[in-house]
Amino acid sequence: MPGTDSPAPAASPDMPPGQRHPAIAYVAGAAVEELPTDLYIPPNALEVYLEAFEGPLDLLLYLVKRQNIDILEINVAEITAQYMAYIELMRAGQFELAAEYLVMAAVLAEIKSRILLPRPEAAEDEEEDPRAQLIRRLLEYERYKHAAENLDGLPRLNRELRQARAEPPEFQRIVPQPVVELSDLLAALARALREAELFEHHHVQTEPINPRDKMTLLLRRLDRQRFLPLSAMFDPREGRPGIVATFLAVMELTRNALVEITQSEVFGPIHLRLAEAPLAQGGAAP
Amino acid sequence: MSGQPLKTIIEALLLAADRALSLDEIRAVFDEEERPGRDELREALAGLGEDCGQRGVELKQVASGYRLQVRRELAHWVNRLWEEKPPRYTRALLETLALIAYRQPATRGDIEEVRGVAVSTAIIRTLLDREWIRVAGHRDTPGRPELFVTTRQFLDHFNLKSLAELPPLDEIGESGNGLAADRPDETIVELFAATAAEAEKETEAEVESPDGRANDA
Amino acid sequence: MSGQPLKTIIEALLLAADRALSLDEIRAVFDEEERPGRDELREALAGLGEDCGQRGVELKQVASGYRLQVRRELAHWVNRLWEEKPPRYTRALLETLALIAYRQPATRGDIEEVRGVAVSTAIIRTLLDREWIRVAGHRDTPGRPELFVTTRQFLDHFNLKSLAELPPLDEIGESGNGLAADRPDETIVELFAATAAEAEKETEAEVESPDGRANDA
Repeated sequence: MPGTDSPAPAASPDMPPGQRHPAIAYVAGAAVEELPTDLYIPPNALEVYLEAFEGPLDLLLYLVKRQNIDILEINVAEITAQYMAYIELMRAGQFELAAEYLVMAAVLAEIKSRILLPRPEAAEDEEEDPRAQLIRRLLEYERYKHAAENLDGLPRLNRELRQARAEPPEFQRIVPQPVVELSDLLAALARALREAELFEHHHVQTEPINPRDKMTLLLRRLDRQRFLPLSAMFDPREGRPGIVATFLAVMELTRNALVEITQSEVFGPIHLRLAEAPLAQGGAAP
Repeated sequence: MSGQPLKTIIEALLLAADRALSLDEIRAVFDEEERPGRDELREALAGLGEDCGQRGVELKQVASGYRLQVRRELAHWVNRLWEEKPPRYTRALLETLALIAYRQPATRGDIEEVRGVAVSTAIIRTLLDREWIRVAGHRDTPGRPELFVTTRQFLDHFNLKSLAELPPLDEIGESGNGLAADRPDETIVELFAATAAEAEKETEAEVESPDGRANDA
Repeated sequence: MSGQPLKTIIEALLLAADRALSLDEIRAVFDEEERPGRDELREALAGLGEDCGQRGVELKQVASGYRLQVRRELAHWVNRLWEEKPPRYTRALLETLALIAYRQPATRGDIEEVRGVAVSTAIIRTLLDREWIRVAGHRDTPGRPELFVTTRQFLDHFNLKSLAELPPLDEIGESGNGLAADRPDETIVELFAATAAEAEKETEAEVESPDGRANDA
């Protein structure tokens, strides 16, 4: 198996000294004489215990570290057995939490099975060591686990550091006056004049426009379209008298609660619509 | 845990606390075995107060204890931190102002005729408050409407020496529109400049202009 | 209105503001005719920083500008002023934050891939609420997942001037198998710092900031 030729790590510090039992297992060439005692967790404590882990990778990392072996030398069989023991215990309790752990167990089992299967020499080079991917993930996770610890170690506002502040002097509210540029003023004038011009140019003599007729017309349009911008009500060809008449008509309809005026935002377009329940008032029927 | 001068610890406490701290509150943060006596503390506070000499803050004893506060002499700059953004004038206000500037003297009716909508009282109020326009008299027509003209403050704000410096109308807007390309009628302007100067002298007696400049265009 | 040393004014501003101030925010409080240049200001700030030497506070430059803060050596005493302990964050939150900080822009999927567990919505919510992260856009993959980046507030809170000041990531594996220890990719970081600055300006434009000034460090 690749990787087994690296130097054997020191024996687990968890192992009680002086006790010499026949080895029950060999991990990376070193004899393990006793099951690490920290691996057994009473089932009722497991739920709490697992919550201390940030996920299956975290647990796996813990198990690997507990064995005190180089992460690059994971004995997948050993680890899988330990891992499965955890899952076994967990299944009784929290299945939801178990899901991600089960996926990892499946990954471990797959790796284990692939290691057990004899492989032709030729395939060795092409196929990646089945453990490599797992090891990469573990290493990657470990990096960010450390990064999180480092982040937590940074001095932080309201923990090690406090914003220094002193009582400010008596506050006087200063509201500056709006600043207007001459160009703003000229633009406004140009706009006003342009709009005025629109009126002036169509100074055609028309029949006097009757607000009553306008009201009928407006209601008919609103009945058809329900919701119209106010601007659509004005007909520039009618000039100012027409606009005034339309405006009066809108006001009259609103006063009679036949039409509602809405504006969704300040300076936004103004819309008209038929009132929800038009009152049966004379002359309003389309 | 010690090794920090008492004065330094006190300074840190006062700058972190955001309120005045009493002697007892200060003493309470020390472990029992290093807790300073009240006299020792007062001495350290006096030392801190002296240190502040050239600094932006001063130590002040108020009813509830001691606090560090920004010196009053620095209020000018500090208050600027909270200065509000200048509000913006509405399009309607600017149009009204522009029409008064070019058509003065103008009544509300004159402005409404061009803009096609009523001129709100709020706009006229704002322009009067800002001292950009003033009432120069009343037109001799029914209702005797007020005649508005612009003021010297208006010219100052727009950095103009006189109304004659306003760009001629035909240069305004892309549509060299049909309205007579004119500057405000010079004779009327002069007429009003004369009465305006007088009126403004009166105004100055009442309302000190913000920058105190009193020169004539 | 002058006659106060620049250093003193700056100290007063930083202590009154109760937050970090950018160079431009500091400059904005001066009247135009006495407004210091950026270099002059930096020099005065350096002087202020030196003055702090023996004092309870230090001058620190963080992402949004300069601030005066109580030295961490004094936290032992200062924290006693508050009953409640400073908040502790869970490992899950810190790991999520670390992944976003070092890998930004990162999606939930990116984080889950490394951590091997689902990222809880509560954690993302907390980080967004604290304004330590924000959504910078969407990745152009199925589902268009949100791309998270860290904010200036995150840097401020963790006492950092820029992402480049984050502690470097570990070498991958003790046996150093190829992957170089790296900080977050600087180009990406810069790119996002730029868009972040813009986005923050936009936010300021939409939500009128209380002081109304767009600040740049």
